[in-house]
Amino acid sequence: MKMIIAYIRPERFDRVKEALVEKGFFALSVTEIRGRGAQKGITLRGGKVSIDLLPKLKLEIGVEDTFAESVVHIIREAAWTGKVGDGRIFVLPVDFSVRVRDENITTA
Amino acid sequence: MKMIIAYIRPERFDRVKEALVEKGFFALSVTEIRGRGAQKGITLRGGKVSIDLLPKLKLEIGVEDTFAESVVHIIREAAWTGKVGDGRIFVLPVDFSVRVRDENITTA
Amino acid sequence: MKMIIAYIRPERFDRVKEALVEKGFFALSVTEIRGRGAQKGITLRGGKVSIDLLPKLKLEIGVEDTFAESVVHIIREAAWTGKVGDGRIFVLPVDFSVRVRDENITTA
Amino acid sequence: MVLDSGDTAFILICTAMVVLMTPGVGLFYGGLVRRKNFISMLALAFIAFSIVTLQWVTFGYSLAFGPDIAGLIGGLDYVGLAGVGMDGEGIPDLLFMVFQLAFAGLTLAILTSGVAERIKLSAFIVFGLLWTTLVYDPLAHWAWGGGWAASLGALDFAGGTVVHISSGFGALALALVIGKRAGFGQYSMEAHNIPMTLLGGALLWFGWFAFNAGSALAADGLAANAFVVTNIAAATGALAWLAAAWIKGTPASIGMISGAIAGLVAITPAAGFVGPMAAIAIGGVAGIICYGALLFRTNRGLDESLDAWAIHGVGGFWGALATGIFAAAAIGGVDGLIYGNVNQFLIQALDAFVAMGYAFGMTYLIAKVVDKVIGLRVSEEEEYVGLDLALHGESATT
Amino acid sequence: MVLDSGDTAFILICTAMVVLMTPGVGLFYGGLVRRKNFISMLALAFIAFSIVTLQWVTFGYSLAFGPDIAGLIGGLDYVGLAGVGMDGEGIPDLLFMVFQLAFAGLTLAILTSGVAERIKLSAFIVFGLLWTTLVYDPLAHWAWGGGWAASLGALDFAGGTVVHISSGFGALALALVIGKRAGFGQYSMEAHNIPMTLLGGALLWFGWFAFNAGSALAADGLAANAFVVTNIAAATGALAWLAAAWIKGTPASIGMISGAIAGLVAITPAAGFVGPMAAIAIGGVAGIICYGALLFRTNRGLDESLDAWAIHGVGGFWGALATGIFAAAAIGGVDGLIYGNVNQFLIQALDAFVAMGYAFGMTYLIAKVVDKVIGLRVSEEEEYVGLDLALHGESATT
Amino acid sequence: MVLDSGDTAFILICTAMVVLMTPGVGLFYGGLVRRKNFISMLALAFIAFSIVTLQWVTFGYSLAFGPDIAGLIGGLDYVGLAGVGMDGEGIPDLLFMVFQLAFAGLTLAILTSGVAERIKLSAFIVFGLLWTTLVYDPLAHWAWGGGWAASLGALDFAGGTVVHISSGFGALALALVIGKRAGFGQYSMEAHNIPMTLLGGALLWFGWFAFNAGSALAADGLAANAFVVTNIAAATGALAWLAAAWIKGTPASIGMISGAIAGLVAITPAAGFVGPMAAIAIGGVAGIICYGALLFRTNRGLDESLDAWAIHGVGGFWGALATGIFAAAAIGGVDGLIYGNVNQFLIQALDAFVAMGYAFGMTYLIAKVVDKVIGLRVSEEEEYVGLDLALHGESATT
Ligand SMILES: Nc1ncnc2c1ncn2[C@@H]1O[C@H](COP(=O)(O)OP(=O)(O)O)[C@@H](O)[C@H]1O
Ligand SMILES: Nc1ncnc2c1ncn2[C@@H]1O[C@H](COP(=O)(O)OP(=O)(O)O)[C@@H](O)[C@H]1O
Ligand SMILES: Nc1ncnc2c1ncn2[C@@H]1O[C@H](COP(=O)(O)OP(=O)(O)O)[C@@H](O)[C@H]1O
Repeated sequence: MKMIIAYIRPERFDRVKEALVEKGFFALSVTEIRGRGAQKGITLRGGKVSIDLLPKLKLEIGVEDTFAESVVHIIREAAWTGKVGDGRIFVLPVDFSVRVRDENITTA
Repeated sequence: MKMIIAYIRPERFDRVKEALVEKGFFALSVTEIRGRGAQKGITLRGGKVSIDLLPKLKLEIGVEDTFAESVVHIIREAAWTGKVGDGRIFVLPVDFSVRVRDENITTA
Repeated sequence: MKMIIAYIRPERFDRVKEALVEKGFFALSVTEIRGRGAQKGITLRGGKVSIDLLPKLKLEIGVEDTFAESVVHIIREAAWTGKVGDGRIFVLPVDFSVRVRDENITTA
Repeated sequence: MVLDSGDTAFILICTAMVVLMTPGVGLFYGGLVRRKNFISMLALAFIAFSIVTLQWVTFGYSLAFGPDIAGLIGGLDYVGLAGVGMDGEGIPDLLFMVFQLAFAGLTLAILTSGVAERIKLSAFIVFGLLWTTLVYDPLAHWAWGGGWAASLGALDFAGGTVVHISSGFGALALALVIGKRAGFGQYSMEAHNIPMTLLGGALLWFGWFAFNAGSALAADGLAANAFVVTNIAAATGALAWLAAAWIKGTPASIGMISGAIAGLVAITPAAGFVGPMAAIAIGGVAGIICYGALLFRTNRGLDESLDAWAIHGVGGFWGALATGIFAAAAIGGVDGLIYGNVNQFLIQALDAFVAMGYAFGMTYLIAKVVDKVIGLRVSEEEEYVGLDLALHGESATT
Repeated sequence: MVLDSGDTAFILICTAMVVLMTPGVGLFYGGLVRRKNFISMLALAFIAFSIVTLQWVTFGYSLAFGPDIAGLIGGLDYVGLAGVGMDGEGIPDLLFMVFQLAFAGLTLAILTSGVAERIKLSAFIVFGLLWTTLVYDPLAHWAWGGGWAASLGALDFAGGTVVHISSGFGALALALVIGKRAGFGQYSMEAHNIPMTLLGGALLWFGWFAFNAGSALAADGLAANAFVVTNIAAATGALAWLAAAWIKGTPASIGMISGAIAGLVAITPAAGFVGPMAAIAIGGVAGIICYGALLFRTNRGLDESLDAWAIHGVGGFWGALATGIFAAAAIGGVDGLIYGNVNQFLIQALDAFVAMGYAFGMTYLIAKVVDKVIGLRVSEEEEYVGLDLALHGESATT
Repeated sequence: MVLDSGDTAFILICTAMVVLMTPGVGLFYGGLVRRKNFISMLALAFIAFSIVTLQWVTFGYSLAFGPDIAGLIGGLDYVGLAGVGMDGEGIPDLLFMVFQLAFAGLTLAILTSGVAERIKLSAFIVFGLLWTTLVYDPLAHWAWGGGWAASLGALDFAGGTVVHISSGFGALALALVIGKRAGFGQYSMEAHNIPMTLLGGALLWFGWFAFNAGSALAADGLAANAFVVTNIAAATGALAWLAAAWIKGTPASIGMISGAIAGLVAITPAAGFVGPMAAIAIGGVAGIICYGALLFRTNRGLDESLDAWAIHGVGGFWGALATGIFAAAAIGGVDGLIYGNVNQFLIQALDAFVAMGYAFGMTYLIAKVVDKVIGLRVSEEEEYVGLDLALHGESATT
């Protein structure tokens, strides 16, 4: 199993969510975070004001190994604006995962 | 070492915390998140209203490899209600971990 | 690639951020969490009041493998006060990571 | 039949201040519930006030203040505000009408304590219209509209029985009919936004000056006395509850503000009859016994969720008795127990008992009927999700 | 030339209450925008009030209430408040001046709806000074300072045209000039803090009593009538919008409070001319048509962001007409359409049309000029980051 | 000895509005501290008001307004409010008493600025009772109770020395005794909820009308003048501070509202003595110098945490002098410096200096004694956790 961690623009969240649902990926967890990428945030009025942490959303999606790449692809497409601040997606390995309710253990 | 990531019902948090303490697991980090599982949230009044993201708590607990399964077990037991929305637990591998204070590096 | 997850004191955040920037590490994501370490939080007035969850900040920094140790080192140094509650840093393996904007895939 | 501009100015502003108490209750309650029901509590307050406004100007005022019928209810002479005009004695009749309207609206808002986080909006509207008609209007008539209590000589300066006993014991009955919140007693349901509760409390304290002093219906020495004792009882109530909670553990700010409200409730029937030093006693005792009532309520596992019973019900009851104890002829023309007038104390007790019994019983009945016919309570899922999202389609904060 | 202490007391307090409406608008709007512009909306309200204060006491009051010039504007006799003193008829002249100041300040604050989340602070200050001088002051003069509308017999008790049509249609013009918010229509821009909007709404409801009843300029029966109809229209408006939204889907609290404001707006010009039962009609219709206007606005993809146009503009227009429909000589000395006075209705319609046209056109012009000269709008990055951080260097909450 | 219903109505409402300022200060301060001490700041405000209420009605009022003893303090004739009744000249004696009570309570609340986020609740209660008795009551007596300052002809219309110099310099002394917050200067301690600070500021602005205009003790032309100049000074102060901060960097909303408060403070002693144009000068200068004082304070590394000194202390001092500069006989019967009356200016300066010295010195003494005997400050751990959890067992928001 993989844990996909995606940092995206908040205003793209609805679009990403719909794109995922369309392809049958329902489960996800969302956290409000603040962050910056390699660009060090945004600089305003010729450098007089610099905002280094902007609000972003962090999505966490645990998926079977085989789906990881396609989920990443879906997110990237829906989250893309082409401007600085679009975010980044990380895929982490998962040892195993269990559902609390039905005790149905999935190992991968 | 393992990082245990558990998404649970907020109202079960106290119970989970106590169960962990009872077995000697004190350390944990908690984040407020919103999420949905494979059930796509809750549908009200015959489908007229659908709430797709519900508040959940995310617990993160870093433990020695040998304790991972028992921590998962403890959480699952204490978080269980048997109804949709009970949550899910993921176990991720950790390369290494350090305590900021005492510089005591644990590798696993 | 590695995902560095650091739980630190909120009041040390600015210092940590600066230290990272100084060494050229700009990208990071921050989440407000509550947590406790092995010490079970803080006990006041001779045990009459015990506060078990204190606000902390969680930093997430995705870095190339080769930088992981030095980032950990930087954080630890800047976050250190020597008192209970300084926090802990975990380093998790990352399978791969993509930037949403430029589709430049980094695998490690 | 001549207007006094000073008195009119006073009651005009007082009315606006009492109206502000209703969103004040909404904030007070809204801070105490879980975040997912914050909007719901605020909306219930606004809706309570709005439906009572329409009920009152169409026929409620007439039921309360129309010509007395058998000491029980007012006649329909003022339906549609017929004959309620711009002139009056001291203040315009229309102004007296709207001042009283503000009381009626507030009372229904207080009652939402008993059904917090679980009532259906439609059911609340139906229930609210029935309740204000069948409980509030008669009680207002008894005390102030020339009903039996007034004839008997029962004293209720600003609404100890009419507003507080009625809403407090009504909330208890309502809570019993609707049942506990899912999960009550199993996990903690902490106040989610205490500063909002304190802000709501501040607006209540502010409005209460108008509530009590305005009940003099004139800007005079009696109003000043009511103002002063109101403030003293609030302050003493706050400190008494705080101290009691501190002795038992922690001086929580929720206790402090609850104590202030308890003091305000208790002084309400007495404000035009007792002096400043009596107010210290009334407020202080109110802080203690309402705190005790709250502990009793939680120990018994009763989910009268936001303690309208403990604070308004018990505090109002104590206030009614205290009026009979501390009344001083030098202030309001009537002596109480401490000046040897046992009779007044007995009248007060009788009045309070009847109000309590009537409010509790009738509320129980109305609630049962509404529950049978359309159902008081939201579905399990709606309650779990929270009324903000489930009913209003909104989230308090994003 | 003798002061009445009751009337003076009344208007003193009323003025303070109307002043409180300006931060009330700030809270109302601040809750509706995204978190990153919360402080901005509040600050704009304070700044609007502050700059209008200085404009008004230096020359604005004189433009509005100085000796009439050709029915169009006031002369400069009262510049620097020369001759505006501590005495007066009924109330001190200075008090009348500051009561009117509070109206002028509030009006500019309402207008920020049209430029929410995207206006430059410097541009707002320049625009605001021009707007209050070129739009508000003449309109106030026409209606209340002896201008042509007053001469014609147009009725505007408390500012239906002067305050609400002007700010509502002004906001629309402003929104057209400044353009849509980045991302408008592409992703949802939900209200980030609805309880603050409801609290703001509560303060507005509270202050509106002073706004309308105070416009009687005396604590008398007319003030009481204005007070009563104000409350009725607010309650009916709230319930009407709530019901309409419920039928179409969900009874959102934002709709409820918007309906209350719509009712308050619509009753504003009528408050001293119509009775309680007419107020039910005026408020109810206002709730429905302003809700319709909002739906129309969103369907058309117009970003008049916080609906000053739908609520204040359309509600004010309806109120002006409604005054001509429901006015009763028994209350304010003038009959309206339902009592056979077609003429009054036509005068009201004319007055409303002219005010609408003038406010819209002149606002458009001023906005265009300011936009050309210094630019109305922040940069794309500043808008993305949010005005709180970008302009004020602050975050609403940490 | 006859009551005026208009004046009585006015002061009744004014008193309620001044009472509301105390939670207003709580909100203002509560928004400025870190989240973990939000409840603490609000609770301190309520507790300050409650303990002063009890102190005032038992003996404080008598110390301030009892028969003069040597120009220094009032006699004990009014202990327990003996002889303070429902009648009076113009307004009831009881009403004057409670109006003054509201001032006393507010003053102690302002003082919490100096000990924010680190004071023990028990110590605050003890300190507060001593402070109001030993600092506030004498100062009130000197200025308004027939003490030496009044005899000398010092002018303090609504409390520039009594309320603001005393609390501002008191806060400074207190801050020096209790010491800096842990971590002060090492990491930023940003305001955690600026909208609450702005809301608190709005309530202060609102209440200040009552504070200053009510100090006329009648609803007359003088009250109207006080009202007008109060508003002007607030607006000018807000704009001046905003402009100054803008020039130096960023027009933060905290600066804007601080400027408004600075203007309000400075106009307080002058409100019944100066006219509108002088108010522009007084408010504008207040905005600038209080901003300067704040910069000075932070540069010096002083942790007078929420700037009661910079705003109330320095603003109050400037106001006292400004009264001596701008007073116009046409308004309050006394001329100031600009009308050639050097003497009045010197009296004002003397009065301000003595008040400053006495407040600072005596506060320092009381704070030292309380610190020695029971300790002013919470433990290091309690401070780290925050007073909300550590003392009250509560969290502001969940
Ligand atoms: N290496 C990283 N580690 C952790 N978070 C990251 C990393 N890179 C990007 N992010 C997250 O993704 C967000 C957007 O990143 P990016 O598009 O690179 O931002 P920017 O254009 O502002 O530099 C950041 O705000 C941050 O939250
Ligand atoms: N595959 C997953 N990836 C990320 N988060 C998940 C996943 N599955 C479940 N969760 C988290 O656990 C919570 C509860 O999940 P579950 O019990 O499956 O919910 P539901 O019954 O509502 O479908 C979700 O709200 C979400 O936060
Ligand atoms: N094993 C762990 N798993 C998850 N989070 C941890 C762990 N250990 C520490 N933390 C996080 O780091 C913070 C500080 O830890 P530590 O310094 O050990 O705290 P304390 O001194 O309070 O015990 C905790 O509040 C928690 O958020």
